[in-house]
Amino acid sequence: MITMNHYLILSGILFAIGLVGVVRRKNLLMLFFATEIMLNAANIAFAAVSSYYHDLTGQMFAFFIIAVAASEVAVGLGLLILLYKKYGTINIDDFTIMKG
Amino acid sequence: MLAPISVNMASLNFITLSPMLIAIAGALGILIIDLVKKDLDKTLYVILTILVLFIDMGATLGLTLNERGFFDVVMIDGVTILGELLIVIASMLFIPLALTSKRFHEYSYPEYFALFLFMIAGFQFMVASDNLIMIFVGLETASLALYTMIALHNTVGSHEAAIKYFTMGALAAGFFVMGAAIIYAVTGSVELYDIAKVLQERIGEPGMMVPIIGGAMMLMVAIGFKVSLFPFHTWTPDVYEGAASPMAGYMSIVPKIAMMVVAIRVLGMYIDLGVETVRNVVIAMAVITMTLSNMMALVQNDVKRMLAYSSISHAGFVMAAIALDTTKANSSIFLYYTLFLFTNLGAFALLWVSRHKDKTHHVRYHHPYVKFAGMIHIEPVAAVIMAIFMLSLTGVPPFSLFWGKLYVISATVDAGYIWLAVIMGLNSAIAAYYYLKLIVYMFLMPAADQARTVYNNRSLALEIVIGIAVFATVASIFYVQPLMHYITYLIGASGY
Amino acid sequence: MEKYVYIALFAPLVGSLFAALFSQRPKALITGVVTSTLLFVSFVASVILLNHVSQVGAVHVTMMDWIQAGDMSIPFGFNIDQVTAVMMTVVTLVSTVVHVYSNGYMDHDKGFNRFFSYLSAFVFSMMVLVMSDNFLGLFIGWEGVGVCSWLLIGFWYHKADVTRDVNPSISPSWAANEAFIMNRVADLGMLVGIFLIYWNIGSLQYADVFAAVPSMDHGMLVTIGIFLFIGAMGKSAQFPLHTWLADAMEGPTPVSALIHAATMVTAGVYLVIRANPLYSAIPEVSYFIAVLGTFVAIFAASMALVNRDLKRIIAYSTLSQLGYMFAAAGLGAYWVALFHLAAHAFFKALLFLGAGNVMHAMDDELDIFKMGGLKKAMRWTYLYMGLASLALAGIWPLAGFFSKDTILEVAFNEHTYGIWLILWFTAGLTAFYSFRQVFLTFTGDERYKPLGFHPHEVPKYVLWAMSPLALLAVIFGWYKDEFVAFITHFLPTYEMSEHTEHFVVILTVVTTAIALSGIVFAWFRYSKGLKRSAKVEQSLPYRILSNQYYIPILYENVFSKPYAALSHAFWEEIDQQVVDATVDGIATAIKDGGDSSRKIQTGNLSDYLKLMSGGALVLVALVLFAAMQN
Amino acid sequence: MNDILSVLIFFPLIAGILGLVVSEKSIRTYGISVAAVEFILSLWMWFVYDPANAGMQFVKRIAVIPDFGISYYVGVDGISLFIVIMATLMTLIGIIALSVKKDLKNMILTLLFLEVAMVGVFVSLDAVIFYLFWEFSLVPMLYIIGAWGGEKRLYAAVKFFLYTFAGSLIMLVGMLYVAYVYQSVTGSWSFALTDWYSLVLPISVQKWLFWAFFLGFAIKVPMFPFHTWLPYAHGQAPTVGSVILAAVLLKMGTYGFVRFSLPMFPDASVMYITPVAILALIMIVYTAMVAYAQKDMKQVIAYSSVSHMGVIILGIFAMNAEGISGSVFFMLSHGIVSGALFLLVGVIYDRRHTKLMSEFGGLASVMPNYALIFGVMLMASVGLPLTMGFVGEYLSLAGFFKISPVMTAIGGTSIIFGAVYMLSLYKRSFFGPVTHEANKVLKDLDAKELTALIPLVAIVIWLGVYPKPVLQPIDNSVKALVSFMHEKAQTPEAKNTIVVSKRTKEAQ
Repeated sequence: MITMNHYLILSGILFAIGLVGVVRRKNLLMLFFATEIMLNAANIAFAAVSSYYHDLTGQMFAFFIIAVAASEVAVGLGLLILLYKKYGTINIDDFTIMKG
Repeated sequence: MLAPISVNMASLNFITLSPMLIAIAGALGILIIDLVKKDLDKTLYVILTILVLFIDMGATLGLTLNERGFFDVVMIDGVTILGELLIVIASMLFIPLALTSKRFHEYSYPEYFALFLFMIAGFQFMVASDNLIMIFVGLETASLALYTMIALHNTVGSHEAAIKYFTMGALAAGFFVMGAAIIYAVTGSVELYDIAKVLQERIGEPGMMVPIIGGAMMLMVAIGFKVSLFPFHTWTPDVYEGAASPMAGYMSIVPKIAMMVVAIRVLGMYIDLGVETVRNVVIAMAVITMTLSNMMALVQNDVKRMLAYSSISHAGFVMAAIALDTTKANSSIFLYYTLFLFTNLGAFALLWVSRHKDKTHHVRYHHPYVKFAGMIHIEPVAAVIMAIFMLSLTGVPPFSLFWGKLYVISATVDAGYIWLAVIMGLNSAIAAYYYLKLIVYMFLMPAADQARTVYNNRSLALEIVIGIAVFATVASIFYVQPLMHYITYLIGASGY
Repeated sequence: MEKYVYIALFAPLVGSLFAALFSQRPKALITGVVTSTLLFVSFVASVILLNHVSQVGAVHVTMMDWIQAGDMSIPFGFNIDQVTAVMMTVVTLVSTVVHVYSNGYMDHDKGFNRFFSYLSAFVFSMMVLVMSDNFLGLFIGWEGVGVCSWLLIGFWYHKADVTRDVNPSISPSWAANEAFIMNRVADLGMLVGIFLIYWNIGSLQYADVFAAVPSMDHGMLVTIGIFLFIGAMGKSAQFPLHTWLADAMEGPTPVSALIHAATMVTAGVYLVIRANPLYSAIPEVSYFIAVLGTFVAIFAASMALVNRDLKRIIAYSTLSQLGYMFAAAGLGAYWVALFHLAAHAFFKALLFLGAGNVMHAMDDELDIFKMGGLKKAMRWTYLYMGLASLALAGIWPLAGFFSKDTILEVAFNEHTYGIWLILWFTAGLTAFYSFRQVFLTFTGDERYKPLGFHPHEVPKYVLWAMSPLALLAVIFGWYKDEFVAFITHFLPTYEMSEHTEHFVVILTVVTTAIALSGIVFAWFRYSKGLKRSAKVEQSLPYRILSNQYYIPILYENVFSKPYAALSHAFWEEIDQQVVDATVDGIATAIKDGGDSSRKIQTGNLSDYLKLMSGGALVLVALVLFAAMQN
Repeated sequence: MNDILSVLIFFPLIAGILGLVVSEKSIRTYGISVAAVEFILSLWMWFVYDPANAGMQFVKRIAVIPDFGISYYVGVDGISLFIVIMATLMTLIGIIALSVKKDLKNMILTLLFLEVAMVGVFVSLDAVIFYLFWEFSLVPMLYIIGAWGGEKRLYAAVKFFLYTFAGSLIMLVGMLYVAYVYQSVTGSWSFALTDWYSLVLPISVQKWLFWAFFLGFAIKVPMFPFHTWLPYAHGQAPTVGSVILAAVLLKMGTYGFVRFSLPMFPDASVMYITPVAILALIMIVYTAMVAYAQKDMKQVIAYSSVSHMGVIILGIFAMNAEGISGSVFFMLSHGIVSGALFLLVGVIYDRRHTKLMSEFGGLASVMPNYALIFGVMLMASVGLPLTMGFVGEYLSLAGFFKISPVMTAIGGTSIIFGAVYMLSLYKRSFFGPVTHEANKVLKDLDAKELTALIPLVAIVIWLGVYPKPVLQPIDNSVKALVSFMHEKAQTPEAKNTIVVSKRTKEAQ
């Protein structure tokens, strides 16, 4: 029998994975994926909790997150393409002009 | 078996939404105009935007206190009105800066102005709701627009800035939703007033502290990111440097105000609940932020970057007030930001005026200190104005920000945090050094070469904006009283 | 009578200011004349007051308020009683003579006008000192004479510094500063005394203070007495604050005559006499004063024995005579002290002026070894100086005899035979060194010839100017009884005991005997001319004496040099290396903090993300930890 | 009539702003005439001032930020009256003696703005307004030092600004706390001093407030060990800068002690007499010795200021009318005398462009008038009776003698050490033969310099011989202050230490 805790734990794990990804990855694309994973971790949590409370708010939140995530990807990919076209790389180590 | 949904238009109470709606409508309008007729001049769009903002401001002023609307998601209280007003005013000062004599091509896209209005709508949603969903949506709308506008400046710097800001923003968003999720899990609600109620009951339960505070901290990360608190501030200097000066100035004010409002609501809730840990964390972060960024600002060679760090430290300064969570403290926040708005925007505008297409004085920086050397001999008026802004930022009376500091420190003292007040004082003293540095360069140093070209981006619009800023900075002593009165009234009325 | 008070007081000031008007101009005889006349006026006024005091009694006038703060209220008030009257007369008389004399002496000096301005200013300050009716008023004069002496010692300020062996008082300006600073040391003591008086009695008026003395705690009186006397020691150059007086001889000779012999240096004695109610209430302090005075008497005399400098010899004798005065005052015989003060003023001034004549004749040469046989050239000066020296030696019937003899009687009368013995012996020394000087200067072979000097007597009127002093040096003593009758209206009388009366003749004989023997010895030793023996001059005692017991060098090494060294240490080591360095250190520390913390800003996004996530984790962890606590 | 103070404050401000249109070549006349008018106005204020009335006069109070109790609140009493007059006088003298060629216009306008701040500080009775002027005075000074100073001017100027700024911010926290206490006691906000005086603070609060204010004032005075900015500021500043700085700006600190610390924290003030006095003694002795070690004339006088300020501090903490009146009078005399001395150093600097004593010697022979005036000021500075310097020094020491004879004796050494460094300065640069060729042709004081200096000499003599017209109003106000402190004091030791003069007792 899968209780809510399982879902929450899963979401926690996903969040952790996402976080690790954010920290480890140098490739912008991978970074975006990592952040998406974190958002989805939240989605799972929301969905689970909302069903536990029999309350739709959580699912609503989840939908909004999905929508936002989508638009984020849109903007993000836009930027990414721009960068790739201009500088031919999407490795974040190559964007370190401004420091100090 | 869902119950049929019947929405009563009256209960929607669209009037509460009017500011955002106006902004959105304006944005759409601009896009349509662009569809209808191509290659219109930016001046048209600028003026249109200003007009829209005027209407927006009218609508904001028309709002009635303590109302809810739109499925009770939108909440109009004093903080909301103040937040929206500040956002609009700042925007109105910002947008004329597009009318430069030099051609910067981001302003030639009508989309730029549309995005701008969307962003304003987003921020207004943020401040106008106590619903985590709404806050989140507003935040993201605004941010996404902002990223794009930064990128539109279309220099190497701006691209790098955009990507940095974007990625970290995404991460912050992740933390925000996760925090929201935890809170939701604990309380089964995303409405702050509900959450407060539930927490009130459950706070005593064993082991309940962990999720409560955990959630709070997750949100804290998101807030910290937007208002740039250590250690989430790292993007700020880079993004400011990369973005166009007016945009940098704008970013140092509007997003922060919006997020401050959210912080007042969210953190205020926790502090009211007596969760001292949250307060202590906020104070700790505030202190570290202002001290550290002050120290970093000391060693900058670029005025713009210095101002970036300085605005970080100002944010920390104000953040400390949030932790106090007294009416006076909350009022002082808005007073401070109102005064800070004019001074800081003025300073950045002045940098904008002195912007070169090519980096004449430094391989990387647009505004190194040396560029301003001996300005008193070349552009005395501009030098004096800049000096006034710097002195105001330092907190030298009678210039505007002195009164802000006075109120914030006074609020801190009243709340019994003498040591914090002392730290604030010492920090202002440290800060004095780097503001002074610019004055020293401008007044006490021999003139730099090609100094003639310092002012090549001037235009009437810019001069007007700067003029307004100067007036607001110098004449502050005369309007602080009514302003403070109004702010205190609004804050008090909505019980913060 | 008031107007005479003001005339006596302000005439010198007017003269000084008048002369000051010409200070930038070349020599104008008018200044000398006017100042001298005004001083004579002042002298006449003083005499009138003296007479009035003797007939009617003391005069008291209050001119105006000076300082009023809190309960302190100090007026410019003047009180002319017997002591004051005597002092005024002496001061104005000697000053008048010196002024007239200076007209001749300073004839060729380009600072002629300036000189008279200073000199009259000095007289004014001296008058304030003696006339004031309260301690702070006295302090005004006290400081005033100090400044004037600073100005006058350093009158030839343009001379450069030289080493000690060339000129023991390094340069006029150096000597002036030494005098001023040393006096300041004493003045601090005086000031403390004044504070003590104020806070214990609540007033600085002599009348109130001395009225309060009987009712006061004895310990406090002692403290006050000591501190006031410290002040007196400075002005009267008592050991250990004596070195400045000899160096002060750098000033023009009339100045030495007036300030450093007749008037200023006796201010200390005046103070003790003035405060006699206080000092007679504290015998232990008085006894100390007497002992110190006795010591200084012989101490200074001993230095005079071997010195070769005409003026310094006289300076040391002044010192020694001041010792006598303090001894008398300390033993409670205040009028005797005052009597000797007056007598000494006359013959010592005369002596100095005579020395001035000699200097003039010898082109400012002061070494008596280079003189000799001057009596042919300058008969009158010889006479004057002989007289003065006889008076100084205390030979009947000259003034010195009466005054000094009485002091010895007093010493005997007090059963302080030690003091008596020393003073008695010193009388002999005095006689010896003063006649050693006289003979070396005026008799014997003419050692100046080979050195190419052409001595000549000074103008007649200068000699006439000196004559009053000569006269007084002779006759002043004859009026001892009148003086006593007059002064004891104010000062306590001093009666010799039966036992002393019985011995008085013997005492006189003994004293005169040693004085005469001193003269005779000097005659045999020096009248035939200078016989120097290297053996003597190499002997340790001789060298000690000729180097003033090495005290100036000692002071230089114990005070001046360490002070300078310490000052530099404070400045370079502490002020710059510690205090200021700390301030700058804090600043740099903050700056370095900035430099190191800006490293956070690597510019690399992934580092930022690491920091951000790390921060988040820290927050959560820290907070969970905090949550666990409660 | 009550607006005289407002006129005094705002006249130079307006004149300064209008001055922008005056042309460069006639600006000096403009500056002189404005300063003269201001000075005459202040004299007129003295004329109409009622010396018998010890309280505040010409009081004017206009609410500026009523919600926060901030009001434009000005007034003078005997303590501040003469400092104001001195401020206007020294500004006038400074402008007359002005010898800068570069940017003369900026200099004069800056001086006028500085005058606004100076007058404002001493007449404002509202803490915030006081603080406003206090802080604002830094800006023109920064500019004067930084723009017309010597080679290390930037360092000196910034150090001066930051050091003072840091100190005063701590003071600001203290002020805000007092206001908060006032609010929690009376329920309404107020920064008015007269309201604050009525506040009886608990000892524990007084303690830390005392130090908070102390820091602000001590740095300004400047007290050891916060004095190191002063030598730089003086060493680098142009003549007029040093004159104003020494004459007026330093007095802000000591004035602050009298105006704030004593009446507001009587118990704490009494409690901390010893530590403060020890600092003062260090100032007196230590800095006097440092002054002796200097090679630069100006530095000698700069350090001598610190040493003299030590005596002033002693006088203030004497807690009796004698001492405090004395110290206030000493503020004036030190202002006049050190101002004059800086002017004099400026004179020689204009001629030879060096201030090193080793460069001079025998000046008395070539510049007799100069030597004469310098001598007078020197004597005043070493506290010679019948000069202005003596009265203040004597009274301050006499007052503190009541507290501690021993400390006073140590402090009294200032009359010795003062003589030491001043006379050695005079000897080294004025006496002896004229060694340096360039000095043989130096010309004596010219008309401009004489017009600047002679009034000061006159004042020094006049107030030395007859200080009553000035001392009496001061004394009246001080007596009132002391008896007020006495009533307000809570601890017995404070009651005993604060001595009300007999005359006051009789009056009551």
